[in-house]
Order: sequence, then structure tokens, then C-alpha cells
Amino acid sequence: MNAIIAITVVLTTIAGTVVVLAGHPKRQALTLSMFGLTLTVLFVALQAPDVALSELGINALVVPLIILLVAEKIRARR
Amino acid sequence: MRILLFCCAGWLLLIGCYGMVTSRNIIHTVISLVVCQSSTYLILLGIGYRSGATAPVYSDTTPSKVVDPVVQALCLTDIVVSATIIALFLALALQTHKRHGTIDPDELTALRG
Amino acid sequence: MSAGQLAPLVVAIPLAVAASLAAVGRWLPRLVRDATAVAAASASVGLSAYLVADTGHSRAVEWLGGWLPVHGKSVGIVFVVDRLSASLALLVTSLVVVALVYSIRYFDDVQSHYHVLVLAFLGGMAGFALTGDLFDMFVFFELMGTAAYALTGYKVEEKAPLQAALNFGVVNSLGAYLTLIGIGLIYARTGELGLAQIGGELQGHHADGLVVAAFVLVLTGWLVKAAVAPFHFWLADAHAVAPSPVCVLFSGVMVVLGVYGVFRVYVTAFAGVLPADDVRRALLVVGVLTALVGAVMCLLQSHLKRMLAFSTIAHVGLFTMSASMLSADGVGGAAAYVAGHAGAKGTLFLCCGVLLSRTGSVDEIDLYGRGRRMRFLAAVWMVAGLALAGMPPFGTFIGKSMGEDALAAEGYHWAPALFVAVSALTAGTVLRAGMRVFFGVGDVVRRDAPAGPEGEDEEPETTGSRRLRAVPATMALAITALVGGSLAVGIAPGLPTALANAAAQFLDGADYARQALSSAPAAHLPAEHVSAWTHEGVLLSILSVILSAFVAVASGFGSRLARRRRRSWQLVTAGAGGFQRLHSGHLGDYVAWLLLGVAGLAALVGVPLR
Amino acid sequence: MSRRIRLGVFAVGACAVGTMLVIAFTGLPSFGTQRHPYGDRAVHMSVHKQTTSNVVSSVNFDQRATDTLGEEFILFTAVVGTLVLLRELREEDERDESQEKRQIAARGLPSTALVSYVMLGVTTLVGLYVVAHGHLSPGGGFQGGVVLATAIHLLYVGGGYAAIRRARPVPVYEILEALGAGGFVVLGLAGTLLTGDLLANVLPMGRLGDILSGGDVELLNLLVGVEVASAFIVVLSRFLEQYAVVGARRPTTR
Repeated sequence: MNAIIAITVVLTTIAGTVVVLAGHPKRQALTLSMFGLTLTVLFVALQAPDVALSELGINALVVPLIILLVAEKIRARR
Repeated sequence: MRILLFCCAGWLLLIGCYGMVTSRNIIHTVISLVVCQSSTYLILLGIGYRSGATAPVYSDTTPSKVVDPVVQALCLTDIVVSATIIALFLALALQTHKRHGTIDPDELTALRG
Repeated sequence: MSAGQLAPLVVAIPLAVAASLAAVGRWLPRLVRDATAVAAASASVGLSAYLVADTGHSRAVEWLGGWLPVHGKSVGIVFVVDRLSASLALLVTSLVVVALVYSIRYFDDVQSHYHVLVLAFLGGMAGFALTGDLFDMFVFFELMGTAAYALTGYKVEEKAPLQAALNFGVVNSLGAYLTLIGIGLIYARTGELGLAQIGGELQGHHADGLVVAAFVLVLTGWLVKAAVAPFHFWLADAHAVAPSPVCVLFSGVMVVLGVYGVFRVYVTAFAGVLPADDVRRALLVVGVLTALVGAVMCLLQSHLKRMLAFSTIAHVGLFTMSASMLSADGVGGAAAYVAGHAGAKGTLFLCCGVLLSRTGSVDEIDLYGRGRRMRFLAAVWMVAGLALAGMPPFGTFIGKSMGEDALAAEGYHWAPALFVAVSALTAGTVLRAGMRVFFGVGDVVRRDAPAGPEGEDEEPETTGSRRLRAVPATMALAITALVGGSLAVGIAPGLPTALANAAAQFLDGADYARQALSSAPAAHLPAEHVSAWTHEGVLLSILSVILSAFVAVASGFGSRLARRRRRSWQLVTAGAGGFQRLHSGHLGDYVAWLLLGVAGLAALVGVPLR
Repeated sequence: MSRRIRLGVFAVGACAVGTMLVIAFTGLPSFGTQRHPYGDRAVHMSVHKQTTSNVVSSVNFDQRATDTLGEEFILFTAVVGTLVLLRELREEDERDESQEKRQIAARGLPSTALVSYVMLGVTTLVGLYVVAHGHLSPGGGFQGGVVLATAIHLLYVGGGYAAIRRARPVPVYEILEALGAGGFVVLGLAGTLLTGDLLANVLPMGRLGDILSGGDVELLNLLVGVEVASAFIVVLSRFLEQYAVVGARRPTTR
């Protein structure tokens, strides 16, 4: 179990770093979605299915969607 | 394992802050804030973990070893609620773009001095 | 029903009314919405007043949901109300009533969202003051934050409020996450979330890195809210642009709740593990820094609301200094100071609101002499300015005098001088602005570029966006109530004694735990008699009033003085300009300063323990 | 501050905070520790006194229900705040109706429509299941609400903006959201009236494992589900509207 947790922790950290370093908001929305997925897996590994479900719905789906909408909107206004 | 998990959480917190400090785009700032926030869940759930235990849900009434349910309760509401706060910030970013014509923090100059 | 069982209603009633207004408010006439909101806030005022009356000798304790502790251990959340927290709740709720009354003639409010936000804000602030659970504090902290961000950005048609709300929101959220990490760390060590339970587990242990880090991180969130330097940048932005009645709440109570949180958490949870001397020193340093930064920046402003915001920062520094003595005098003095300051500062903000409605500007340079006809405002402004200087018999005088006593009693003999200097500087600036605006006295400054936030037009905040011809009765009533309140705090007989005793109760962490966990009867505290009317106190206050008049004249005629001594003046202005440029409105700067502040605080608390 | 100075200040602060965190982490109990006093008490209470088999729900909606009340109102306030911030301003009221219609018509393809309608049905069912079983299995009002809100927006993929506007009268959800938050606090106040304690349990407990069991937990769960679902529907609709309608018009020059 610990090995799975360790691997997902490292993956999550990498994914989070990529989110921050990604330049454009649209690319960030996609990487944030990936980051949300790795976190979901990590939370499942940490025996927290309730939290994993929230994380999946929110940071893997809803928040990236809103970010995409806002980024598109701002691009359209330019 | 302890050091790995928590130091990774600390790294996420600081890299999120780095993102906010160097950001050239308010949306990017807000997303970096989301990364910072994720580190808090990592820390809380790491603290509540118990080796060899299952999730705190009982399929029948015989109690077995389960992980700490309290930290999970704290996290799961916070995740959902924070998403709406993030939405609030993004709404602010949208209006900022409408009024200022830019969302680059370096070019937002309404509050100097 | 016991007093304890009523305590959660202070929070629950406004929240219930907020939800109902959001549901049906769109079909109600404006008057009904106003009345409902005022009635809900007034109900909370009544309940808090009852709690103040009831908590003289013992605390009101309520285990929510009836989850009483078994053998001192519980799974529930507890509200523990002592006289100080009840008084704070009373101040919060009363100010909300004043703000709502003032807002009756304030902006177009579609679907009563404004009322909903203010009531939710009230619920968050009252909950933060009354709860005895660390994570619950965090929740209510976030609730008041969320309402506050939205209220700051309420005027979406202008540039500055949007940027300010973002700065405020992001910096506060980051502070909140650090607090949550601190809560996690302390939970890992003690396995508890209640303040009293954490205190019990930590009692007598060695203060290692984890405890220090947890303490510093938890404090960070509260200090960001308290706008203590170097976490203060967001405050000046937010207070300068939020609607004026909301500023009354921001300056009067929201920042104060941050200071309250710091001391509440230290006394109940960490007092058994971190030595008082260590924490006192750290908070005193922070307080002095904040007071100086606020006072200097205040002097440099010409935008009236931003000026008042920096004055609030300076006063938060003074409250922190006074309370950091951790003595009955110090904390009680801070409480009196807070109440007196809330009245005086609230008055000034409401005057700004009226000025904005009548002239469309809140810049002292633009408004030069344009307030000559506004007799009522002129009188109130100057009186409130003098109250800010600590003129007897205003509440600020009581607080300032008690605080100076407390600091001197601990051997900090330089502290009263700092109190005098800071209150003279901030009050002098306010008086200077008053002279310019209402009497047309002082230099006429010509400038090329508009300075300060929002050089362009500000929209008047009143209904129908017409400019007001006179001060409406509701606004005059609200302003009068605030000045009167500040005065009443000063002249109420026995108030210093009552507050000092309340502070002694607040500082007794062991008794807090006993009452919270085993509903034991309160320890009998020896009643102390305190008077603020000492010779030194009165003399120092008169001195600060005289000095503030001097500051007002000197800065009002600054350019004439500058002509005589060119060389040294240039140095001063260059230094001041550099200092001012640090307040850049840049979010990245604020985040960098926040991290540096956490590091500094950790060094202040942690290094002496090695 | 210039970019370089800002980075310098950040670097100093971040190094110090990082050091502080590492020192703090070495003081933590070992990973996977067996000592969780609060957690054990919560499990004990949930199993022996309550009839919810999901301990997390018991903590959320019963033992620490006040936290959830606060969180509910954060959600509620944030949504009201978003509505305030994205409200239509006077100058934007003059809508360009024709452009709006064109924008609406441009969306939606028949093949994706069918798939998305099927998906909509499935997702809605999943969402309802997750909400209704919150006291028994992982999930509950918070997670189920998010699923339900996402489900409705699948319509956008299939039917375009017009379809979603029909299925989603936003004011109704605004009111539902307020009622969800209000219901939570009203049920809490019922506790005050009946037992004296805010948020005390007032409903019959039922039998462990039943879908109608757990007393207040079940009802609070449903209320949270209503609130979260409507909250996200409202928020998403506002952003979608900004994107699809307001964005189609020429940018306001100011």
C-alpha cells in the first residue's frame, strides 16, 4: 500500500508543479484536471473515498470547466 | 514515507506561492492558489491515515480498523466550498478584464501608493 | 433555556434571515427588505446583550447538537462565551445595525443581495467570536472572508474595487490555508480540535518545532485578517474602495476579530506550552511595526478612505501592543480602545460616504473647500478626528490610557510615547483633511497626475445614482449613533473596571477549560478596580490632542515649510516615496511579503526557545 | 517592487517557511500511526449511538454539523457574491438580440445530442444515488450535488445553449439554493426549539442500513444536495452565459 501511496504522491507533486509552470490558462485548465485526477487516486489510496469523490467532481471537472469558460471569454474580448 | 508525503505537500504549497509571485495573469494566480490549497488536503489526509486500515464506512456492523474520519469530513466539505470561492475570484478576474482591459498584475495600477 | 443555548442563535438567526431574503427578497419592496435585515441584526444585538449581562461571573457553554463531553472528551463543537467575547459580539451586531440603517438610502439593491451578504458577514463574525473550537473558528473565518470579498467588489462598474477584492480575497485565502495547515499539525500532535482540549493536551509539554510552527501558521491567518504588518497590504486596498457602510464593519470589527483570534488561541490552547514572555515579545514587535507603518502611510495619503484605512492599521498595531501585555489592564484597555475606535472611525467612514454621495469624490485635494456649506459633517468630522487622538472623555481615551498604563507597568516606558505619537499622527492627518475639505484651510496643491487609487470619477453610492442635496435622516442617525457610542464608551461609569475584569476572565485559560469541559463553576476572580482617569493618562491624551493639531497644521501647510528647507525635505519625500511604492497593489508583492512575514514571526517565536 | 526584488523577497521567505515546515514535519507522529483519539471517538459514537454506517457523514452532519452549517453558508455567500459580481450592468442591458440568437443556433450536433441525452440520464441517476446514500456509503450531498450540476450541463454539449436554457430556469435554482441553505439552519433551529441545542437530532433514527435512517443526517444530506447542485448550476450558468451570450457581443469599449 505504501508503495502505491508513494508513487501517487510523487506523481501528484509533478502534476501540481506542471500546473503552476504551464503558461497559458487553457493549458492550465487541462493540467489542473490531470492534477485533480492524480489527487483523486491518491485520496483513494489514503482510504478517503468521500474526499476522492469531491475532488473528482470539483478539481477534475467543474473548476477546469469554469477556467476554460473564463479564458475563452477573455480571449474573445481581446 | 512520512517525510516524502509531507515534504511533497510543502513543495506544492511553496510552488503555488511561486506561481502567484511570478504570475503575469490573474487566472494563473487563482489556479496557483488552487495548487496551494491542495497541499492542505494532502497534509490533513496524511495525518489521518492509519496503516492497514480501511475507509471509515461499514458494510456491516462489525467494527474493524478504519482511518480517521474527522480529517476526511473537514476536507470534503472544504473542497466543494472552496470551488465556489474560486469561482468568485474568477468572476472578479472576468470583471477586472472588462474594466481594466488587462489581467496582468504588472499592468493593474488602480491601487498604487 | 440557558444562556449557552441562546449563544448559537446570535449566528443562526441572521443566517436564516439571509437565506430567506435570498429566496423571496426579489418580490419584497425595498422597505420590507431593509426592515427585515435590521430586525434580524437587532435580534442578534438583543441576544448578545443578554449574553454580556449573563457572563459576568461564569461562561456560557453550549455543546452544539447536544454532544456533551463524556469524561472530558467530546466529539462535538462547543461555543464558550465569556464576557469579552460576548461584548465583541455585541459590538459586531450593533455596528451591523448601524451600517444597515445607514444603507437604507444606499445603492440600488437588486434581489436584496446586499442585505444577504451583510447578514452572512454578521453570522461569520459573531460565530468567530463565540466558538470554542479551532476548526470552527476557521470555518467562520472563511465565511466572513467570503462575504467581505464580495462586498469589497460590490461596485463592479469601477476599476479599483475589483482589483482590491482580488488582492483581499487571494491574500486572505492564502492566510486561511496556512491556518488550516497549522490546525492539521496541531491535530496530529494532540488529536483534538477544541481549543480547551488542545490546551489540555499541550499543557506542560516541551515546545518543539512542530508546536511553534503550528502556532505561527494558525496565527498567520488571523494576523492577515488583523492586517498586521507585513500582512497589512490588502487592507488599505479593500477599505479604500468598499462601500462606506461596509468599511465601518471592516475597520470597526473585522480587523479586530483577527487580533481577538490571536489572543484567544494563545490563551486557551498554547499558553501551557509557549512561555508568555516569548509570545509577548513577538507580538509587541509586530504591534510596534504595524503602528509605525500605519501612521506614516496615513500621513502620506490624500484619498480620504485610504487615509482612514492606514489609520486603522496604525490603531490595530496599538491594540496588539496593548493586548500583548497579557494583563487585565492591557487586554481590557485594548477592548475599550476597540470600542471607542469603532465609533470614531465608523463616523469618519460614514462622513466619507456622504461626501462621495454629494460631491462624487473623496480626495482631500479635489474637495478643497468644497465642504464649506456642510456644517453637520464638518462638526462631526472634526469631533471624530479629535476622538481618534484620544481626547477625553471619548472611549479611545479610556483605552489609550489603560493601554499605556499596562505597557508602562511591564517596564516598556517608551511605549506611551509611541501611543501618543501614533495617535497624534493619524488624528492630525484626519484633522488636516477636515481643514482642507470643510474650511478651505491649507495649501492648495496642484498635481499633474491623479494620485492614490481611482483618480478617475467615483460613482456616488446612493440609490438612483443621483447626488444627494442634504444628509438623509437615516444617515444622520447612523452617524450620530456612532459618535454617541464612542462617547458613551468613554463616560459609562465603571466600564474600565468591568472590562478589566472581563479581560482577567478572558486570560484565565485553565478556568476556561474547566468550564468548557466539565461545566465546573467558575473560579472566583478578585474584582479589581481600575480607573483610566489617571494624571498621566489625561496629560498624555491632552498632549496627543495638541500634537495632532500641530501635525494637522504642519502637514496642511507642508509645501510652504518645504520651501524653506529644501535639502532635508527632498530626502524626506524621497524616503516616503520609496516607502509608499512598497504599497504597490501588486498581488505578487503581497504574497512575497506574506511568506516573509510568516518566516519573521516563526523566528520571533521560535528562536528564543532554543 | 521590480520583478527581481519581488523574487528575492519571495526566495528568502520561501526558504525560511520551507525550513520551518520541514522541522515541523519531523515532529509529526510516524506515517500511518495507530493513535487517532478524536477519530476513534467519532467512530465509536457513530457506530454505537447512531445508525449511519458512513462515519464521515455522521461527523459532517451530526457530530460537527455546525462546521457544515458554516461551510454551507460559505457556499451560499460565494454564490450570491458571484451573482453580484457578474450582474448585468446598465450599459450591458441593451442586448443585441439577433446576435444572441445566432450564437444559440450555432451550437449542437445531432449525433452528440443523442449521446449526451443518454449520458444526462445516467449521470442524473448516479447523482441522485450518491446524494440519497450519503449516510450509508461514500458520497452524500456535497459530492452528489456536484454530479447533478454537471449532469445538467451535458445538455450544453448536446442541445446547445437553447436546450440548456429551457432545462435550467436559473432563478428557480437561485431560490432552491437559498432554500437548501435556509433549510439546514431551520432544521438546526428546530433542534433549539425541541431540545434546546442548535442542530440537535429531532428526527426518528430508523434502522441501520435503511435508506430512510440516520435521523437528521439523511435530511441534512438531502438539503446539502439541493443546495450544492443548485449552487453549481447557478454558477456554471452565469459563466456559460458570459461566454455564450455576452461574449458574442462586441467588447464594451470604455
